[in-house]
Amino acid sequence: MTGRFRIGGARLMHIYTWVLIAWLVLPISVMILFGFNDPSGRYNQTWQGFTLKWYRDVFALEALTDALVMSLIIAVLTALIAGALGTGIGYALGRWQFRGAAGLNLLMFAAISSPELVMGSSLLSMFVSLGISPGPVTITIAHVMFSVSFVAIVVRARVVTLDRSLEEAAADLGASGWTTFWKVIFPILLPAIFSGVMLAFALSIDDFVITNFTGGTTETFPMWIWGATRVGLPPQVNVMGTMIFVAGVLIAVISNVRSRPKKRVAA
Amino acid sequence: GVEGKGKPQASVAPDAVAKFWAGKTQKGQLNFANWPLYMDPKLPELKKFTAKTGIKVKYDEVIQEMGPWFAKVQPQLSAGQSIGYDLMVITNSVQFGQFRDSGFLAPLDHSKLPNYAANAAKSYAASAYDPGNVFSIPYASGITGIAYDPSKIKDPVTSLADLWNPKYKGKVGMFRDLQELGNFGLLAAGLDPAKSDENAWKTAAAKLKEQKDAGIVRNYYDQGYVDALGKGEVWITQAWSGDIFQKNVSDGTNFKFVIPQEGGTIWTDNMAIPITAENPLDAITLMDFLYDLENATTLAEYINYVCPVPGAQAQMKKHAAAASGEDKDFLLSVADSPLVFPGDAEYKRLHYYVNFNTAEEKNDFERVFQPIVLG
Amino acid sequence: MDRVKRTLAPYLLVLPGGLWLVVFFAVPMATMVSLSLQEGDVVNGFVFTGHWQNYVESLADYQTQLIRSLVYGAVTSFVLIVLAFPVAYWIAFYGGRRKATYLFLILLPFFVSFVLRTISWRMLLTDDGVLLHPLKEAGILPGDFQVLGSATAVIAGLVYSFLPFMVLPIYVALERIDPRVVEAARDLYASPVSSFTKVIFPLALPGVFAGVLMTFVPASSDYVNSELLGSSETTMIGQVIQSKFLSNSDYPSASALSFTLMAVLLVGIFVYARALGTEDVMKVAAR
Amino acid sequence: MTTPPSTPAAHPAIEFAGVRKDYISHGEAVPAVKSLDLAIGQGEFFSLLGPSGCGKTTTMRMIAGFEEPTAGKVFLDGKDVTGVAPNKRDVNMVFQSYALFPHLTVQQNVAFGLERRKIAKDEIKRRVGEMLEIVSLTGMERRQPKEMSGGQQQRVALARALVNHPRALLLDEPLGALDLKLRQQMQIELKRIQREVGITFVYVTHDQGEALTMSDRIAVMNGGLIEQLGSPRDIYERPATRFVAGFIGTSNIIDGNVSWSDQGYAVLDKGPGERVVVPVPGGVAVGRNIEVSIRPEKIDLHRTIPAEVTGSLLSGVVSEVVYHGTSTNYTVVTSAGTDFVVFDQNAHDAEDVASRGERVFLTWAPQHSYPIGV
Amino acid sequence: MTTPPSTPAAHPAIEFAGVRKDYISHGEAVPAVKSLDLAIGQGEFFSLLGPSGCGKTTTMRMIAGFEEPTAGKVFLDGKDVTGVAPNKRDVNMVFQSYALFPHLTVQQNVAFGLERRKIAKDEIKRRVGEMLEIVSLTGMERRQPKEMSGGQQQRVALARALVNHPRALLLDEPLGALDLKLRQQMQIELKRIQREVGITFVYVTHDQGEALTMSDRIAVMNGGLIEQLGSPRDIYERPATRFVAGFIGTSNIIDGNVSWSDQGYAVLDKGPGERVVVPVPGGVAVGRNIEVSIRPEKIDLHRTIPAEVTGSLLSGVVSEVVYHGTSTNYTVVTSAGTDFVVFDQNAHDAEDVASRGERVFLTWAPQHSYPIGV
Ligand SMILES: Nc1ncnc2c1ncn2[C@@H]1O[C@H](COP(=O)(O)OP(=O)(O)OP(=O)(O)O)[C@@H](O)[C@H]1O
Ligand SMILES: Nc1ncnc2c1ncn2[C@@H]1O[C@H](COP(=O)(O)OP(=O)(O)OP(=O)(O)O)[C@@H](O)[C@H]1O
Ligand SMILES: NCCCCNCCCN
Ligand SMILES: [Mg+2]
Ligand SMILES: [Mg+2]
Repeated sequence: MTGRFRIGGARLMHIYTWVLIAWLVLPISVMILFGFNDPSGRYNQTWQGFTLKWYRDVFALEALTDALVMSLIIAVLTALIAGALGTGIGYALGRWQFRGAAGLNLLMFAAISSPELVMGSSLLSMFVSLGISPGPVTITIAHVMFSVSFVAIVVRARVVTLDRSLEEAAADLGASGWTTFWKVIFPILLPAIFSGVMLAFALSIDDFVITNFTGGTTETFPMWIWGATRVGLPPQVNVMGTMIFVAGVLIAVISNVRSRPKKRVAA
Repeated sequence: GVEGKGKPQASVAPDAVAKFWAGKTQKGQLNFANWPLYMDPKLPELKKFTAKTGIKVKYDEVIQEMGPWFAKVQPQLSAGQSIGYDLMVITNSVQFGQFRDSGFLAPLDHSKLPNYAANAAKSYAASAYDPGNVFSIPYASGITGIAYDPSKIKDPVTSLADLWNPKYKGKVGMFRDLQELGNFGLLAAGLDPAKSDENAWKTAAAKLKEQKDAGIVRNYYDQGYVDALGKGEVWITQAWSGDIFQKNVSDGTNFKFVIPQEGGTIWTDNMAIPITAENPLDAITLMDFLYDLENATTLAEYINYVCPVPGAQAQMKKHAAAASGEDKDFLLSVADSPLVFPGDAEYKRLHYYVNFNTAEEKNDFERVFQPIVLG
Repeated sequence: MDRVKRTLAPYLLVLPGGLWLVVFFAVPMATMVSLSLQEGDVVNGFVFTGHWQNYVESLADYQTQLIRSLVYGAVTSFVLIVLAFPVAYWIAFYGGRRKATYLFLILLPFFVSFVLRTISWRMLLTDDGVLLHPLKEAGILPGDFQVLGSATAVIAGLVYSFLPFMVLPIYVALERIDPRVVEAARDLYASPVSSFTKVIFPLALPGVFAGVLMTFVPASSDYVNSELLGSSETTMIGQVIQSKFLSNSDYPSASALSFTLMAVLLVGIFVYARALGTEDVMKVAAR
Repeated sequence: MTTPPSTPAAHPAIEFAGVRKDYISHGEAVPAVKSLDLAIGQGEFFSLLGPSGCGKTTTMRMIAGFEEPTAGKVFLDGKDVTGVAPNKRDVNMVFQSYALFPHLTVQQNVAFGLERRKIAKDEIKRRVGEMLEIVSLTGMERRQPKEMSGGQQQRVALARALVNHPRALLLDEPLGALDLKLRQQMQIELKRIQREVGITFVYVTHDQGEALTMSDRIAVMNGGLIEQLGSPRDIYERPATRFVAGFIGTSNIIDGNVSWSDQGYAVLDKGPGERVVVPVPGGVAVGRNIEVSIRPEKIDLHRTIPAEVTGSLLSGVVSEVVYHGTSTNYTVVTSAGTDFVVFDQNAHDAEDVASRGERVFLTWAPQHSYPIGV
Repeated sequence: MTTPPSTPAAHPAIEFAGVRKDYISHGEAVPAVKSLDLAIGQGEFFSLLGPSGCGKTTTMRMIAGFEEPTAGKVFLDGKDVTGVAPNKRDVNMVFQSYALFPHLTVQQNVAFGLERRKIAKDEIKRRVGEMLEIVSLTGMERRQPKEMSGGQQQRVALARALVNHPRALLLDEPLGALDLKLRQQMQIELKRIQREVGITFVYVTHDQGEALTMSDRIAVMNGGLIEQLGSPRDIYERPATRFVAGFIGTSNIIDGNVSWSDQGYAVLDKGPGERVVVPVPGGVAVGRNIEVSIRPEKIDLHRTIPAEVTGSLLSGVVSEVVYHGTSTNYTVVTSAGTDFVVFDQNAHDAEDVASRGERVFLTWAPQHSYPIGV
């Protein structure tokens, strides 16, 4: 498309895009800014002066730190378990046509499109009916449940584009089925699996609704914030939020830079 | 002291106490679930406790409202699993009965509570919700009244009618807790909560509905009302007595708390040990520690809630005498505060919670008021 | 032997994950349905009595909230289409080498906890907050001016929360349009406006549909936004369900409402998918 | 060619007058078309041929109006169309990938242009029906593009353009996406349709064979300039430059100093008895170095030295013999040092004339030596 | 051919004995290869040619071991390999899309097969180095496949297979993904490499030109059967069936009743003075209907009736003249009723022999009439 086929002006849309991005970033910048605020009382509400003390004391609030650690542990476990289970599903669905595949696809579609609220509450119903006590384990179970489909979809998308002749080529060159999988298929799928695992991690660490239902008294980072907001968030929350934000952005940027293909060398 | 009336508490089996406490040992640590704004954030009493007993306390302000707290821990308790807390502060509301009747509370071994026996106001033992303090001893009592921001509301606030004042449309806060909400509806309708029946509830609900439909209510709050008041979202709100005091101290605000002419309610928050607690002995040790005269005094000085230890008033005055300047004035004002040591005049204006004799009654009550909050 | 291994392989691979989904997704749904037909209370326990009045009663009490939620969800999706389309369009057709960067910027909010960014909004917009307080002090706004507490505030929050979910699918659909198709339209005497209405927009429709699918369900069933940004006038069904489960321990009627919500949304999706050809939706949604 | 003639019928369908086009890339002007003066006649099948990046597409897009010339003017039917938007130009384009509207049926695709021009419904229906008949797609009106084969899609693209009766049809590598077989079929189809509707076709291809077989005239472009403009036969047999000679088909090119020149002929001496005879109508100075191009099919290959040679003669050794069915191709390393390719049509004798390693003699008539740029 | 001979040296590289292959599709057996008896010699460049779906790939995959025959046996180097897994067969395959391992470098790709066979590191290094030199990729060891051009990738695929010194190399349309120019380059490369390493190549292509130019022998398959097996020249000049005649290159086919037959020749009478003369070494009964195939390049085209005709003569009207550069193609509608295509190499005279609509005469020598199936 050249510049002349615009609707109402590309420039206008360009400006608009930036306005929208600014809107999206606004609360984030507020969050970051108020991590440097020096409020006098319990409420980090109005700007009262610059300080770095919250960065020094990030981990001073034991309960908040515990909640963050809890979130991280659950997210790592979720990422690993959902990564493994989702890879299995994704690979099988992408690689073979088998009886039950359609049902499984439907189940995954349902799990992805169900309201979180309903998933959380139904899990709670079940735990209550079975007398299973909510806690870190049930949170992890729930997180794996809602993220496994995402991992599966990411992996499947890669598997279907996998050239089937690669497997044959490996066999042709003397590789057994097992060797073919570990030497050829797995390394090729690895980036997709990694994306899936990162996605599961992100979904888990951010989840509030389902955790709220399945967590009992276990406090994760979002849950602690939800509770604390009633009486004012301590600036440490902003600092931790900023740290998670920066870490997320860094990971995204780095993996993006790494996956960018090197320039193709002409013949 | 706080009294209540109603059916006597179903007694526990005589050997229950012995059975529960048999073989329990101190672990040197305990997890304490409390409400926000219920202790000096520097936790001086707990530090003192740790220094004295070597027991470390993990203190979490995780209780915002009774309903959610009960709902949160209920599945764990009924599964017989630890909720992660050894000590919790629960109000004498509907949920207290649910905790009690579900068998979720550990029976207290009063032999381990000598300070309590020595210093607590005697009337507590006669409470309707836990006669004989079988499962709980008070942490503090408090008054539900009206708080407002005098910088926004110039007319003096004296009556419940102010919560219905269309002038404050969209700036009025009410409690989400059905008991609290229902009580004010009843009081506004000129009815006594403690003596109310279903008809009374319906009248009250209609009154509350009117308030809501007129767009007067900004929202129904749990402990978050303090934040809403601070942010100017509400100018006038149902409130708990000590919170406003603490808020003013910590944030330099100047909010006012009043007990309305029509009366307010009085309630008691109680320390109880969940039946599945892992460190009950440590917990009961802290319970008793807080009944030490000095500790009870400093706690009351900070939180400004009704102190269950009558002797604290004198102790506070002693503290005042030892202090000087602003501190002295401050301590004196607390010692004389009717909100901390209410006199008969106050008690006359205070009402007790609605009392439910059966689960159905409680359900009916909820069905009447719940649609107001959620609607 | 090899052949047996080969036919079994997919089942073995699918088994753990599939089982997980069945046990922790499908079974709970069934449990919930069962619970919704029970009677009793937390203290004395619930028993299955086929008590379908749970549905009748909770719907009678909360139909306003249910309808309100669907309306908020629909409005949110609609506003999202209007807001997201130009952005997606600009990135797809003019983003050039920076497409990825722009998309990344659009996704930035996801790197901040959902709860935290909603709270940040509340903090920004609150009646005496950083934005309004100075304006009120300066007398530019009346003292009782407020943004929060209104339906607008809640929908704005929902729009904010789900904006990337609308931008991305529309972008993907637009990105797939062969620019030559647009040139072809111009070549065939279409004005800029009619090449948009006759070619670009119709071709972006699958993306718009996918966007609606991805935003309508979570927006209608959200409770965080209305809890933090709304008032008693904006209560959504999610808050009701949440309260019934997590404040009142009224599991049967909470389950009934939950299931009703799910059913309404499913029927909605189904009708919607039918209306535009199921294939397309599945395809777009499966991406 | 700067002022177009004034009588309407005499107008060329398309005219470029001193056109130049620079693209701006990273702030720098990249010349895509350097200088273009060109008139394409009414009803002509005109091809643009040239290597990738030579400016063919750019030229085409300036006709359609997707790009504006940096300098110079474009005329359609005698009217200056500089600055006129594409939708207001009476030419239509057939895109390489067809660019069919994927959301519309065949009927709707073909009707698109007519609808934009607010033609009556009935009339549209009639014209679309007619057009679909011409491209043999009657009965497929309600199909979607994705339900059709490549060849069928191409015909829809053609119909969609032709139905508007444009002054000219622009086709930018319309067969580029097809496989060989389909491509050949479509070439025949295209030619047939052009004959039938009789409008100007401007055709871009990078396939020389395609250009040679289909065009009335060909412009060979290189680096933004036209290197040669002429009939297919002109271009093939009388390439104006070495570039054209090398680009169109296979050429043997040999150079050398003129050792003798008279009566319109020059001779390059290539060792004992070997020589290249070249017609030089304008004459050429002895001693001058000239390049000569000889097409492989013009050369005769002999196993023994021919008794009487009227034209050129070179000897060499066969290094490669490739059987192609209709012909056999020999690569001969000549004593003169250059590799010669010789095509021998397998016309009468089924056996090879020579085999690998054999010594052979190459002869060709004087008129088949074509001196480049003399 | 059912029992392979026993002395090792005498073994064909690959042998099919009574092989049949059915695929099961929706519960029904679909025959892909119906009956195959075939021996491919050591060091041969053997091509399988045929229309899409004729069973080429299936045949290939049975050699590699990706499919097992439904009936019959496959021998590699004299050994029955039925039931032997692909990784245990001493043949290697070059896939159409190359199937290079995208996560491995060139070095690692080429070493893959050797590593599987637990060859010593040093040895692997040496052999990979050698192989890369043969395919001219020295210096590119550390590149990833995606950093290479199509042609380079193809050479990696070749090296990866060849480095294992397989008994035979199977190439299934290895050039299918390349554009024309690259394809032609790679044909030459492939042929060079095969000459250099000297192992058996089994080559699948659907491009007849490719098969004709590269192969030692060609099997033309159709519908799961071999229609003809022979050298490129055999197949082109002496097609065994009408199918082969039509499939390989262009053929003019005419049929008629034998009106005269003697001394190994038959004549089909085609109207006053017109006739087709056909060599029939075995004789043929007068009155019998036979089909005759004539290659377009064998036919001479005359504007006037030739004085003396020793072979066939037909007259007709030119319906199409297409200039191709090296040749001009004429389509002639004969009085006998069939369309004839005639290729006239533009060898000596640059002008067309005839133009559209002109009446012409076609002649060809008796030996260029090829009777099909007689
Ligand atoms: N939009 C553009 N911006 C900058 N340079 C361009 C642009 N379009 C084309 N060019 C450059 O202009 C020159 C001519 O391009 P053009 O597309 O006309 O070539 P072409 O002859 O059509 O080539 P091909 O056969 O590869 O299609 C090339 O060098 C190309 O790189
Ligand atoms: N896996 C399969 N299942 C069922 N039928 C198959 C299968 N593979 C091939 N066939 C069928 O077997 C026949 C031969 O297929 P094959 O792939 O060998 O053809 P081919 O000659 O390689 O064709 P092409 O030139 O198109 O590659 C075809 O009719 C094809 O449809
Ligand atoms: N900030 C402490 C407030 C304690 C309130 N608890 C009593 C709630 C009565 N419903
Ligand atoms: Mg081009
Ligand atoms: Mg094949």
